Amino acid sequence: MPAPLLELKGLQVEFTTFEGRGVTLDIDRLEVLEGESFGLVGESGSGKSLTALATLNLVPNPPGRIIRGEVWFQGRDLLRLPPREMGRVRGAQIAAIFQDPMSSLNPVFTVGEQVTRVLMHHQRLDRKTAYRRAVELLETVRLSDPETVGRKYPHELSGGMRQRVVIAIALSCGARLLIADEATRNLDVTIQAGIIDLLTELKCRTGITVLYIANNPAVVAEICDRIGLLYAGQLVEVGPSAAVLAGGGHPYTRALLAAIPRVGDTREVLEVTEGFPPDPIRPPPGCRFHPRCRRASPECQAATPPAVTLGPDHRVYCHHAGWSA
Amino acid sequence: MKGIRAWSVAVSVLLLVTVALAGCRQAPRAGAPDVFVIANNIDPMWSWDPADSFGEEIPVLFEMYETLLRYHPLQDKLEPVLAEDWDVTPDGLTWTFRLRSGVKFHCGHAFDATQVKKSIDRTRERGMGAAFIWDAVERIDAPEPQTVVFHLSYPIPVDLTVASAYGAFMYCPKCLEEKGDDHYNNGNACGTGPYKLESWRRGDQVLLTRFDDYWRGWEDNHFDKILVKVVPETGTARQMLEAGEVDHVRLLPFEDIQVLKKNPRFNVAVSPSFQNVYILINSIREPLNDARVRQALSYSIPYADIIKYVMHDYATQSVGPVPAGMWGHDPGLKQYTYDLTRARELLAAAGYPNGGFSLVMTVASGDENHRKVAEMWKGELAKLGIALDIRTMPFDAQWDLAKSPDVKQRQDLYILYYWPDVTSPQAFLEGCFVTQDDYIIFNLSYYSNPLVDDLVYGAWQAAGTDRVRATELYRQAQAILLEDAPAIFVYDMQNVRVLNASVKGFKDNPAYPYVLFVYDLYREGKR
Amino acid sequence: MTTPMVEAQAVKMYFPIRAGVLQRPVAWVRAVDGVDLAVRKGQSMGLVGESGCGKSTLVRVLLRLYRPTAGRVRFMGQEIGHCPDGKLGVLRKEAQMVFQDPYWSLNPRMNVGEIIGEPLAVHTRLSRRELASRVEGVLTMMGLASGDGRRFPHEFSGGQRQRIAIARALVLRPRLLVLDEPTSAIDALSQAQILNLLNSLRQELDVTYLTVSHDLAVVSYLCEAITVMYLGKVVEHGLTRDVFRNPLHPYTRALMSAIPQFTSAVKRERIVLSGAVPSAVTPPPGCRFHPRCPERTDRCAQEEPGLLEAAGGHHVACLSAPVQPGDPH
Amino acid sequence: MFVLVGVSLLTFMMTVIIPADPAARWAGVRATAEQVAKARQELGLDQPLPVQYLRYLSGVLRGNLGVSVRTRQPVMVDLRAYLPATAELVVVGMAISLAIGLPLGIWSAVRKDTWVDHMCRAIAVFGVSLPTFWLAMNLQVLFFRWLGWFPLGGRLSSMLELTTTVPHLTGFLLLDSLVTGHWEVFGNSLRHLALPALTLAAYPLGLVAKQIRSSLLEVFGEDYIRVARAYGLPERVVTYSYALKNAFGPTLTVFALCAGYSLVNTFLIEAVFNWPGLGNYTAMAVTTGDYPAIMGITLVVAVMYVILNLIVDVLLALDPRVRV
Amino acid sequence: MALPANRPRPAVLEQIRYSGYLITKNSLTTVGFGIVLVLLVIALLAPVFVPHPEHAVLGTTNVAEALRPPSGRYLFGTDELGRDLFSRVIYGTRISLQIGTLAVGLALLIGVPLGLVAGYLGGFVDEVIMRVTDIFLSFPPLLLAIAVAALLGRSLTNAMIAIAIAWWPWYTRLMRGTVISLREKPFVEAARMMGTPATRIMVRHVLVNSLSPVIVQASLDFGSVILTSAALSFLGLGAQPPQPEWGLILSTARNYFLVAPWYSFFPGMAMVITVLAFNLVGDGLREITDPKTRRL
Repeated sequence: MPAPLLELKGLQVEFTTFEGRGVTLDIDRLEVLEGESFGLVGESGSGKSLTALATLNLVPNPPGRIIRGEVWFQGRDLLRLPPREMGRVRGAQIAAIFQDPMSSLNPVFTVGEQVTRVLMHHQRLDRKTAYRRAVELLETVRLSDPETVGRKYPHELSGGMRQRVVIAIALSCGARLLIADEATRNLDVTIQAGIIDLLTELKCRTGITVLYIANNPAVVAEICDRIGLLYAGQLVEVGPSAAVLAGGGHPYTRALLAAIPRVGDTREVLEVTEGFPPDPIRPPPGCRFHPRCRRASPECQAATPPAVTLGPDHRVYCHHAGWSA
Repeated sequence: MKGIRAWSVAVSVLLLVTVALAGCRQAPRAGAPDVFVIANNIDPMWSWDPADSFGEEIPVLFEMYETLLRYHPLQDKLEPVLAEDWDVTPDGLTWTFRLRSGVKFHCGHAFDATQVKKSIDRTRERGMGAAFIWDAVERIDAPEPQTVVFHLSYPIPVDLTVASAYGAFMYCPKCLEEKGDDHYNNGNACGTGPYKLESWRRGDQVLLTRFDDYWRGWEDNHFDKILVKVVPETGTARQMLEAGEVDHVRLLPFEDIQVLKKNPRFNVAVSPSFQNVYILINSIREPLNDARVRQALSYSIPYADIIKYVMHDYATQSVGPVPAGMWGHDPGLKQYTYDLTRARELLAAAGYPNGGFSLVMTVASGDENHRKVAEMWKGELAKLGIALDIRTMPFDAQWDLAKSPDVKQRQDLYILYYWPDVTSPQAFLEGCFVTQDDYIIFNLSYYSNPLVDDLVYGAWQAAGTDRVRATELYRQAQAILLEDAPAIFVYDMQNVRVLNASVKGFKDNPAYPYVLFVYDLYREGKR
Repeated sequence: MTTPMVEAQAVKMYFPIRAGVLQRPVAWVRAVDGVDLAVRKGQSMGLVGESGCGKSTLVRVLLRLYRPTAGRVRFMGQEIGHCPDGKLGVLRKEAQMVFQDPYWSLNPRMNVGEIIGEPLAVHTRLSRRELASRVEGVLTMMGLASGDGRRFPHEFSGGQRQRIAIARALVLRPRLLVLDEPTSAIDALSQAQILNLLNSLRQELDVTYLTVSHDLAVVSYLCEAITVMYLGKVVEHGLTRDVFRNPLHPYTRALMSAIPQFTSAVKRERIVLSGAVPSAVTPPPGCRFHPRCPERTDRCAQEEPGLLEAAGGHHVACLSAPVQPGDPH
Repeated sequence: MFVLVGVSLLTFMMTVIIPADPAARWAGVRATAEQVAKARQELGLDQPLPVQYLRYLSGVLRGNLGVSVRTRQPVMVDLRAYLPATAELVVVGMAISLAIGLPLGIWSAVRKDTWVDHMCRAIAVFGVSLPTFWLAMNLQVLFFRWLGWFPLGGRLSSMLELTTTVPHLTGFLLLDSLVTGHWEVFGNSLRHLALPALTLAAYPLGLVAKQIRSSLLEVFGEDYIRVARAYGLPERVVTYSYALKNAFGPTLTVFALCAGYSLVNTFLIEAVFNWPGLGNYTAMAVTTGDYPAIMGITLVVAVMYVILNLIVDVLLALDPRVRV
Repeated sequence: MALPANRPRPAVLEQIRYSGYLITKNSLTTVGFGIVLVLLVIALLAPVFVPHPEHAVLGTTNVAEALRPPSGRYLFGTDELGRDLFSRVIYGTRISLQIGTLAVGLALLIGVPLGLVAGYLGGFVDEVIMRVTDIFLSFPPLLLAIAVAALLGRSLTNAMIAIAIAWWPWYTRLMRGTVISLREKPFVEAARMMGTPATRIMVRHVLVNSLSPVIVQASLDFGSVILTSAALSFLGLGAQPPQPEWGLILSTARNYFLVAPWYSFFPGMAMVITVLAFNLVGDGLREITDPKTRRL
């Protein structure tokens, strides 16, 4: 098994608002292996984007604050790096693409200019060389007529093209890890399919490690080797895609899989989990899923569930692990 | 952050440079012409045509233009200027003036009888400003180059008329013939006076320079130029005076004058004036059409306080409409006092024991003294149960309102600052109190009394030949006016002129308000 | 055949693009460009397509939120496309809508009771007490507490708000309920709750559903029939199971192949479309899908395919599709 | 264009509803009823309103704004005489406000919630809260009365004005004297300009600082700035290049607003500082009820303001976001 | 940072507490609110603690005591007619708050409904209203106020009307923008869908949701309006003597500012404090209501 490229340990992020202060993100352990595709899945508000920001040490402060934890990347704890060093890691070592390509691009510069600037900064290229390289990159992300596209402003491009530009910027410095934070969220399915194919292809070609963040397990199921599930800021299950999606692990995983309708489904009634997602500022104590869990017992409320190994590289955080329907 | 720092440095440097520049004050240059600088609170030149001028222009015009005679009211005598002497027929209808020879206009044309005739005829024809002073003149003849004869339709004192502060200037008619009738109004001037126009900028300044061919000639100590700067802020004007930038400020608040008086660097000259202040009462409106109510109002003014605190004792309470010092003034006439008890009795007699009505008083905006008088009076009227509604408005608006065709629109009380054109009681009594039905001049009381009309016009006809009779008729008219009280005669003003102490030779002439006659002045020492 | 609940005939909806000093229209966005559609009484119809295909515009025309540029719209047999606003009483009472965005679909300044009670206040003359009890009844039906009526929308989660929106739509007991992406903005567990609720309500209340969605899975779960739109046109129409089992239009096939599936082990053959959706201002000539179609022929660029029946009730607008000859729809 | 016609229509309407009778004013103080009627005819006031408006409009187009009642000069001539002094004041004042306001606002945004920010915000909010004329008087007391650094008012010392003639090139005394090498005049006029310009700058300074701060903060909250940081672009590039360019749009709009405001604010400042400009002229027109002058100024300033806004619109249209 | 919005929020009382929290969170805003409260109290209680109410209300003069510098007897000194400046400045608070309220209120009364109608109805109505608004907006507000006040004649009421005439188009424009963004919101569509009459939609759905930016703007304008009315009075176009209006006092004080600096200092200071307070409140409100600057 390859070594972890990225490893989060005991990461806790706290948010302060008027209503109070709460640990919004609480991840015991999460590793992304060299060269793999890792899918991090959770509802909006489950803390998956926050995980990405914490990894880059970009949690907006205030109101957020990383209170403890370590982020190991290539043998260094990113949270302890001086800002200047961290700036070099971002972009050069870890690149990120976000869900809304429009707001990720600066509206007043041409996309070519934006790619060029990052290249100039990271690879110390002069403007001309950087621009040539930028056009090449735009071609790499399957943009037809990259010269023309490079001269356009973000708003003149369609959503799919913008996302490709963002990917080009992310690739521009030869990063080892690409964090794709809901990169296809607001795109149509046909466009989304194109982007996913592009990412898969780039991964094959460059061997880059991808941390894929999505709210729909189906999206990552197709392309990821391993999957982690988040619920209300806690990691509930992590393991190989097939094993996790088989649905034998955490009650939340089961509930989620049962709730998602599928094409060609013959079920008359979807299996319903009662209740509502918890307030991220005031999550329930113990296992955060326990108010909605059918198997909940007093200990679920009392204590944070331990990691239980279900199979090779397959962990579940549940007091009743191994329970089956 | 580098950018910010660079900015801050640049800005600080800029500020420092400005401050440094500010530090070095320029010293006055040597060998510069000696300029007499006047700070005027308004643009003095409303009208450039001496035929039309009826306002604030005379301090400038009198430096450029001259009249045939000049009146010296303190000695009550007329002094020859462009005319050397004159006589009148016993019927008072024919006046003959003999002119000075060798006088030239600024343009180089000679001054002679034809020019006098032409310029007065033109003034009469235009009918603007104070042209009415020539109403009695039937015809002017110029039988010889140095002789002018006035033929009148009824007798008036033409000697006083030709010395009038308004409408009696001798200007060059030839210039107009050559350059068009609008020549003067386009900002040009051509007179016989000691100074000629060099340049002017509307609303900013007028610069006069000496006329080398002036008939009285030039000696060493005359001023070379006169600069009239428009400085609307009295505070600024005072500062300029203190900084030695100006020699004279036309108008200063008395509060400032009180301070300057103590400073030996300034000369505060106080002398009697012919200016006075009336409050004209709308005598055709309820309840002011009752003379008792008007008398009550006359008793309600705190005369002493106004003179002491508003005028800082640079005024005296009026006795009648004709100011003290002018012929025709009679100190023995009735004088109202501040007496609220008496006022209450009169109001009660008229049927308003507790007041119970309100009055609108208009005050020209910018006139601080009038506003103060109004505000002080308001408090007294309140004690009588009369509400006073003070409305400050531009003079023109105040004027329009007073002459509004809709009588109901007109104000109840109009505070008027008045001064004479021709130096005689006629200016006051005819201007403000004779019946003015078809058009109103200054009779803003809308007062009409045939008896007063007869007395006033009779006096004027006698004035040229029988001063004693005229004086008596004026006295009778004033007595009626005081009893009828169409106006409140508040105070007679004094002229207070503030000059830099280095300026010598100043003698105020109340017949020509604010005129300095700079030719007579000279400088001793530094400004 | 009975009168359809709602029916569109050759409906076009163009929006002007204004420019210049005089703000004259210089071009038109052809959001809906000649659509025929009929929803039977009691049916649950799904309208699918990607963003910009005109599906949202179409339902807004059907509900007369927009006045169609051309074509006819009938609601329960009554022409509503061009009649004056005052004559829309039946439509306004019998057709209601649930919107995608659960945050902005409820007036933040009104409490839940007022929100749900508003249709009653507009259309009926109920007393305050009756109104309150109707509101309470519908709240209970939606699985909300009766005390929730006094609370404000921001106090609820997305799923709960969508229930409130449904309650508002159903309080008048309408005959037609239009669901515009009813679950796309809420979490998966709540989505299941809502979908189940909608399904059970339909049976309970005998109401016709017209669901607009880009999520084929949701449509397949909720709808009996399905209409696929592309760039202002209907490209395929049929019973859900027929369309899913046997998609006839290349676009439908691409759409279905792009749906993410939980089948990671077996890599499916995905049809990836090239390029982006063309602008609705200048749609391509001929078949509007031809520039992106993997199966295009030369004919496609010239000839515009009509919507023809391929099998019982299964229509398609494609020149290459096997259709029954001589039977225009 | 439409707006300009509307502006002229509105000003015309104002001239119509003036309480005073222009004909009576024109005819003079001692005019008889016939003379007034004649004046009315001469001025075309007996015509129906639309005709009057068309005459007014064609006059305006030919640069005829009527004749001032007070100065008896065509208003246009007066304006031409007074405008350069005002323009100089406004330009210098606005320049000061930008030179100080921009860095202040940027600094404030970059150091949000530090003492620097609080201080900058305090300066900004004071700037927009000070009554102009009061500030003017206090500056006079401080810099003239107490420190004696700057003169009290006017554009040049009167002595200098008499002894030196600077060629009239632009009407901007500073520029004219600099170009022609009249150093003494340059320094002197700079000293005269300092206080009024500073007073004028106070309000726009505060507004510009406030605006650039809030625009910047807004931009800082945008995803693309976060993304730019995620790509490791240095903070300097992020702030001054990425963010600032985005924040300029609204600031420009506010700046135009400020310039319009300043143009009118000079009315008060010039009155206090005795600055021989448009403002002084206006203040005088207001005190004397010179309606033709007031309306002329209103029209001209409004037109200038419209043009200014037009320029800003054009500049804003250079923003790629609005380009379609 | 997008925190989920679906977390249950506090109830109405909590909302008030929440606003209170936001107000107190920013110390400058707190100061602003505090000053405004104090000003209100001063304005209401002026007759109770002012030594010479007659100097302010009636304008009674006391010339023997003219231009006295500040002392125990006259806290702010006296004016040129011997009136107690402290009393006058304090009473001026009333006038200024009145001017602010009435002028802004009038402008809102004209501007808000027009903006609402223009924004909601759109089309021809919108076109007409906005063209008229544009014309008014082409005048700098102070200039328009001066011109209108000069036309209407000199009084405080006319000055307020003039200010309202100069200000309403800003509210129309602001309101229209907000309304247009709200018009397409689903809850408005829902209301139209269910056949709610247009007037009811405009009032119950659109108006109530579009007020907060208007309120923010109004509180910011409160300060500008006080400044503008002072400027008008300064030019002689506003309050009439002996009203203790700050601008008018300053205008008179201008004649004495070198002889009696206190005369202009105190009314000016009062005005600065008032305007400053409203600006702080406005800025604070903007920060509270504007989600973009909100730190959540």
